[in-house]
Amino acid sequence: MQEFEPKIVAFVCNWCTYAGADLAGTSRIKYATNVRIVRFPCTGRIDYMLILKAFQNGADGVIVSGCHPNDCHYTSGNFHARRRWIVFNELLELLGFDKRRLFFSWVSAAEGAKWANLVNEVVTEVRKLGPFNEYEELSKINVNSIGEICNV
Amino acid sequence: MTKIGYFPGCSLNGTAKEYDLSLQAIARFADVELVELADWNCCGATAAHSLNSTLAVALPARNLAIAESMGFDEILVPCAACYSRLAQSRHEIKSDEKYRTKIPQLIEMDIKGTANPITVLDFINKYVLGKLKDNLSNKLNAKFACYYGCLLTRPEHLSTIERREDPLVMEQIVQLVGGMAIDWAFKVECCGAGLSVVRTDIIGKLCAKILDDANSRGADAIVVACPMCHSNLDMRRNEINKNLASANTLPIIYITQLLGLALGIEPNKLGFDKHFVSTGKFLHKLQKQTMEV
Amino acid sequence: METKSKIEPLAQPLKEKILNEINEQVMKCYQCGKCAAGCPLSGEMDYTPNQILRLLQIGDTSCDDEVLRSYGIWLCLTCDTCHSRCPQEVDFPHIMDFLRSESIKRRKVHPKAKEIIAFHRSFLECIEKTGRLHEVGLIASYKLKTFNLLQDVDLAPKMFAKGKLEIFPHRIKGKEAIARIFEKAIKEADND
Amino acid sequence: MARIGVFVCHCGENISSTVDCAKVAEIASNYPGVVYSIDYKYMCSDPGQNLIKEAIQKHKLTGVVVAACSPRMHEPTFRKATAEAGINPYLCEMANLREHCSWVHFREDSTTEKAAELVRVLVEKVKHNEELYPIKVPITKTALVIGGGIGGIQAALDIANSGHKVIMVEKNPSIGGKMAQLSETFPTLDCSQCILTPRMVEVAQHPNITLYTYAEVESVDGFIGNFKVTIRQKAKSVDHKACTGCGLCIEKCPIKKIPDEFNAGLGNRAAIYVPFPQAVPNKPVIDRNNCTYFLKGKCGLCNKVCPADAIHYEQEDEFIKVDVGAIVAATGFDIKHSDFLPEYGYGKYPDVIDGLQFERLASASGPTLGVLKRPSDGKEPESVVFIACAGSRDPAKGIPYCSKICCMYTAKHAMLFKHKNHHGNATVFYMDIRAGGKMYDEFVRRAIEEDDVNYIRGRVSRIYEKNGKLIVCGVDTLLNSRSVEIEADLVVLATAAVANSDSEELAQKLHISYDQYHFFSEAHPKLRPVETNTAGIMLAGACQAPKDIPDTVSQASGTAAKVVALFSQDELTREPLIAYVNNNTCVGCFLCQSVCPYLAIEKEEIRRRDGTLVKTVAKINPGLCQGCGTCVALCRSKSIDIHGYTNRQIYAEVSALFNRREYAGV
Repeated sequence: MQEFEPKIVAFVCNWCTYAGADLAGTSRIKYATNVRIVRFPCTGRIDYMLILKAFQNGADGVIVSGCHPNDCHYTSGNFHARRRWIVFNELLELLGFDKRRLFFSWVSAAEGAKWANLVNEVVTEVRKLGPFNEYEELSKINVNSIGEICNV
Repeated sequence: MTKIGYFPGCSLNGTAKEYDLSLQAIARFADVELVELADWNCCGATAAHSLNSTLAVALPARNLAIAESMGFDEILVPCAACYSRLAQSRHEIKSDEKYRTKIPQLIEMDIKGTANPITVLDFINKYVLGKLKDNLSNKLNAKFACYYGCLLTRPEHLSTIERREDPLVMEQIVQLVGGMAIDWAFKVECCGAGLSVVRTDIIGKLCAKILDDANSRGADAIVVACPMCHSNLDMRRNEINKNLASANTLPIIYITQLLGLALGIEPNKLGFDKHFVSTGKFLHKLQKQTMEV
Repeated sequence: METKSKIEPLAQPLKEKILNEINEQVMKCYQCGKCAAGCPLSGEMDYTPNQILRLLQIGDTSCDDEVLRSYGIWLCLTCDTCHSRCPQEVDFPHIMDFLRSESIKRRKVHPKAKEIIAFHRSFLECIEKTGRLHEVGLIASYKLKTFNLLQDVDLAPKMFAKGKLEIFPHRIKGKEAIARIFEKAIKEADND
Repeated sequence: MARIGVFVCHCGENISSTVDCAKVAEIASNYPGVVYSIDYKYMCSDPGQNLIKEAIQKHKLTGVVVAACSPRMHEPTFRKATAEAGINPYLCEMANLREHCSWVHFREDSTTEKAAELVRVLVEKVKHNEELYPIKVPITKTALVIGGGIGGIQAALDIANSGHKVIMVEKNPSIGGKMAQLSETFPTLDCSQCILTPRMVEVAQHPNITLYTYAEVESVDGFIGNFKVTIRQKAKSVDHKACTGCGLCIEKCPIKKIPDEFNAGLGNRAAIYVPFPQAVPNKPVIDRNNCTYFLKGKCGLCNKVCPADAIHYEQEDEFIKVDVGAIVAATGFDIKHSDFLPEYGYGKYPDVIDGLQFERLASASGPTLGVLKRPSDGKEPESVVFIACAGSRDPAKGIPYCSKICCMYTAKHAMLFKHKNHHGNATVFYMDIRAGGKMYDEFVRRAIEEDDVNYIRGRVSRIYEKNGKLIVCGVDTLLNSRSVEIEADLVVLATAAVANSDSEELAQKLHISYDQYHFFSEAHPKLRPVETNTAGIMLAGACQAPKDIPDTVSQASGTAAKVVALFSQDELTREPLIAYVNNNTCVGCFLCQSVCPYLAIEKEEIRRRDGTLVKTVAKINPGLCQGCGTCVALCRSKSIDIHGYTNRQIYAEVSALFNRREYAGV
C-alpha cells in the first residue's frame, strides 16, 4: 500500500521563518516535499480563520512559525500571534478539533536545519494521524437531517 | 527510622572494614537503617569495563534490580568506584534503548532504574549534617587535607559535586566539626587505583605526589571518602615512600571516622586500629588539643 | 575483483567502528594536548591520549594496528581527567574501553599488558565463581597466571592481622545467576 | 478578465536538476487566467528579462508570476523589469522554486508537482494584486552612534566630517572604550593612548558632534530616515557646565577603595571619579552605588570643597528625545571574566590574570605606572606564562569560535614583558598561531626569534599554587606530547572575547538580529558586512564579532560611508506595503491602535457637510506604518487590510493550495 502523503501548509513570517526556509535551501538540507509555504509579513498578520480555510481546502496539518520571542522584526507581532493562537487553540478544542494537526514554532533566519527538522517531524506526526476528513464528512451531512442527529 | 538500601561492595567487607564500622556508627547516630542489599554481587570494577562492556553494565544492574525489588529508591554506595559503576549502569539503562531490553534478559530480573545510587557525601549531607550541630562533643582542632580523587567528581554526568576542579563539600564538613581544611593542589588528582596490584610502582609515584603536597602544606591527616583511595594511600605506604626523600607518616582517615570522632565515638569502634599507617600520633594530638580547649 | 574482496573486511577503520558502536567522534580532536597534559599516566604511556586519537584519525590499517598494539591503552585508569577538561568533549575513557576489548578480540595485546589483563581476568573469574571479590583467591590466581610469586607478600600478614583478609571466599546464593550473566555477556562479545 | 504570464526559470541547473521546468510551464499554461507560460534557462539574465518584457507587451499581461529563486533574492529585479514593460511593478509575484523546492528535495515526481502547485498559488494571488505606488519619506540627516570606543569614534568623525550631525551615546563616564585601556598596540608597539586621545578630543570639540557620556539608549522607534530615539542621561550628580575639572572633590572623597573598572579591578578609585587622566569629558561623576551620601544620607564632602558649586546630589536621570536618520551600533565587546576556567584557578589565584589586566599592569598610566608587578605581593615576575585560547575554541565552555585578537596580543604581551625584564622567562602555550594580517606574522616571529619567547605547542591542563609559585602543567605536543611543568610567577590567560552582557537587550531595542553568542548579525556575511537586516541601522567594530583595531577602524569608515550615502538623498522611497482602512465598515473600536507597534494608527472624524459628526474611524499614518499587519488580523469588522498581503490575495492563495476539485477538470 502506498504511504499516506499528508498535505501540510505553513504560514510563516517573511523575516525569520521564510528566511530560515531559504537558508535550508542554500544549505541544501533535504526535507519532505509535503509542505507548502504561504508568506506573511509577520505572524501578527495571520488571521487564524485562514487555518480553518486551509483545513477546509484539504490540508491535513498546519504549521505557524515566526521569529523567536523578542526577535520580531516588528517588535511585537509574534507576541500578538501567540496570544491569539492560545485563544484559537482553546476554541478548536471546544469544537472537538484534533489539535495534534496544528503546530506552532519559532524558526529564525539562522535556523535552516531547525526548519527542515520541523517539516519532517510534522509530516511524520500527521502521517500517523492519517488524512483529515472531518470537514468533508461534515459537509456531506444534509442540513435537514441535523435535527434527527440532535434528537438521538 | 529511615531505611535505605546499602551496597557495601567487596572492599567494605574486607580491606575497608574501618569504613564500614564508622559508616554504620554514623548511620546509627543519624537514625538511618542501612539495609544491606540481599545477596549483592561485585560491581565488576575496572576489570569488567576494561574487558567486556556488557558485563560492566550487567553486573551492577543486578544490584540495582535487587534494590528495586526490595523497594528502595536510594542505595548508599560508600565506595566511590562501586558508586561510579552502579550509577553508570543506571545511566546506560535509562539512556540506551539497547541496554534497556538486553539487561533484564541477562540478569533475569526486571529493572526500571528507579533505585538511585548515592555517595557517602550525599548521604552525610542529606541525613547526618542536620543532626550534627547539636550533638558535637569534640572539636577536631587539626588541619585536614580533603582528598576526592577521581570518581567522586568525575565524570560530570554521574557526579553530584559542584565545582569539580576545586570541590569544597568535604571541606565544609571538616569545618563543621571544628577542623581546618587546608587548600591544596592534589585533591582531585588520581591515585591510580586500577593498577594497584599490577603496577604498584606507578601507584607509588602518583600517591607520593599527593601525600607530599598534603604534608608540605601542614596537614595532620588526609580525609577520604573512597576505600580505593584509602588502600592505595594507606596500605601502599612503603612503596610510596620509595619515591619520597623522607618517609611520610600522614594518616589517612575516612570522612565517616572523622564524623565519628566529632560525635565522641571511641576510636576503636571506628576502626582506627585497622590502619596500616599509625593513627596514634594523630589521635593523641587531637585528644591533647581537645583537652586544651 | 578478487583483491578487492580480500581488502574489504579490513576496510572499516576503527574510527568508524567507534562512531557506530559507542557514538564517539575521534575527528573532533584538534590536538590541543590538554588530555596528555592532565593525564596522570601520560608519562608512562607509549602513546599519549592525543596521539592515540591522532592515529585513529588517520584511519589506515597500520595506524589502527599501532593503536591496538599500544601499551598506553592498558594503562588508562579511567580517571576521566582528560574527558572532564577536553574542550571538544571527547569521551576518551569510553574510547579506551572500546580499544581494550577490540585489542583482545583481534589478539593484538601489547606483551607488557598481559599482566594487566591477567589481573583483570583473575578478578572476573573470582566474581564469576563466587559473585564477589575474594582477595586471597584473586592474588593467588593472578600469581599463578603471571608467576609474580613474591608480589605483595609483605602486605598479606599485616592484612590478616588487621582482619582485612578472609581465607575462605564468601559465595553468594545467586552465584549461578552470576555465572549465567558471564556466559551470556561473553557469548555476545564473541559474536560482535 | 485576468491575463497572467508564467515564467519558469531553470537557474542553470539549480532548479532544473530536480524540477521538470518544462512540465511546470506546461501545467501552468492550463491554469485559469494564464495566457502565456514558458520556461527559460536564466530568467534573471538580460535575455530572460527581455522575454518577460516582450510577453507583457505582446500578450497584454495583467499579472506576472516568475517561478525562480527566493523573492528575497530577485523580487526587485523582476519588479523592475515588469515596470520597464509598462505595467505596475506590484503586479509581479515570485514563486520560490529554488530555496523552497529544488534545493531541498530530490528529483522525483512530487518535487515537480510541488513546484507546479507553488506556481498555481501565486497565479491565484497575482489575480488580486493591485497597482501600488512607492511612498516617499523625508530623511533626518543626523546619525546616532552608540558606543564611544575607537569604532564609534571613527564612524562619528567620518560622518561629522562629511557635514552631517552626529549624536554619540556612551554608557561610561568617558569615551575611549577598550582601546584606551591598552598599553601598546600590535604590530607596531605604538602607545595606544598616544594615538587614541587626539581622536577623543576631536570628537569632543567637533561642531557637528553632540556627545552624551554616562548615557544609554532607552528606546528606539520609527524606521530608516526617521528614527525617534530616547536617550537616558544617567544622573552624573555633577553639573558639567559649572565643573572646571579641578579634581579637588576626588582628592577629598573619603571612599577610595572601589575596584577601578578602567584598571580591570587592579587599582582603586574614589566614589566621585574620572575614569582615567585623559578622559573625555575630563570631569567627574558620582558612583551612587558606592557614595556615602547616597547610601547613608551624610558626608557631602565633595559638595563642601567644590569651588564651582557643581555638585548636584538632587540630579535625576534625564530622558532626551532625538530624531535621527541612521543608527550606528559600535558597542564593542568584553572578555570573559570570573571563574570560567576553574582548572586554571582563574578567580582563585590573584596572579592568574586576564589579558586586559596585563595591559593595565604594562601601561605607563596603569596602577603600577608601567612597572610589571604581580597582584598578590607586588613582586616583579621573573617567569610569566601566557596561555592562548583560554576559553576560546572550546565548545565545552560554550565558546567554539576563535576570538581572533588573542594570538597577536599574547605575542605582544610576551614581548612587552621581555622588554621590561630581559632575563625573565616568557612562555606561551598555544594551539595554533593565527597571525593573518599586514606585518602580523612577522611580529610573532620577532617575539620568538628576537625576544626569545618560548612558544610551546600544547594546552595547559591545570595550574596550582605552591610556595608562592604557580605550577603550570602543560604538554609539548611537538615533543612527543611530553609533559611540561613550569613554575611561574604570573600567568596571563587570553580569555575569550565575548559580546557585552547587555548586547541582547540593545539588539532587541534596535530590532536587529544577533547570533547565538549575542554578537550583532550583519545583513550579509560577505557583501553587506556593515549593515544589519534592519534598514538604517549599521554596525562598526567588535559588537559584530571579535576584531582588532585596524579591522574595527576600517569597518567604522565603511559604515560611515553607508550613512553618508543615505544622507546624500533628500527623500527615501519606501515600499507601499502598508495597511489601509475601509471607512465604511470601520466601527471605531480602536483595538488596532492598541496593538500597533509603531503608533501609526490615528483617529479620524467623519463629518457630514454641515459639520455634524458621523463617526470616528481609524486612520493609518503612511509615514509610520511598517506593514506588519497585526492590526489586520485583529480587526473584528475586517475593515483594515494591507497592501501586498490583502485578505483577498491570501485567501486566494490558501484556496488554491489543495483545492483539487476546482482544478480537477482543467
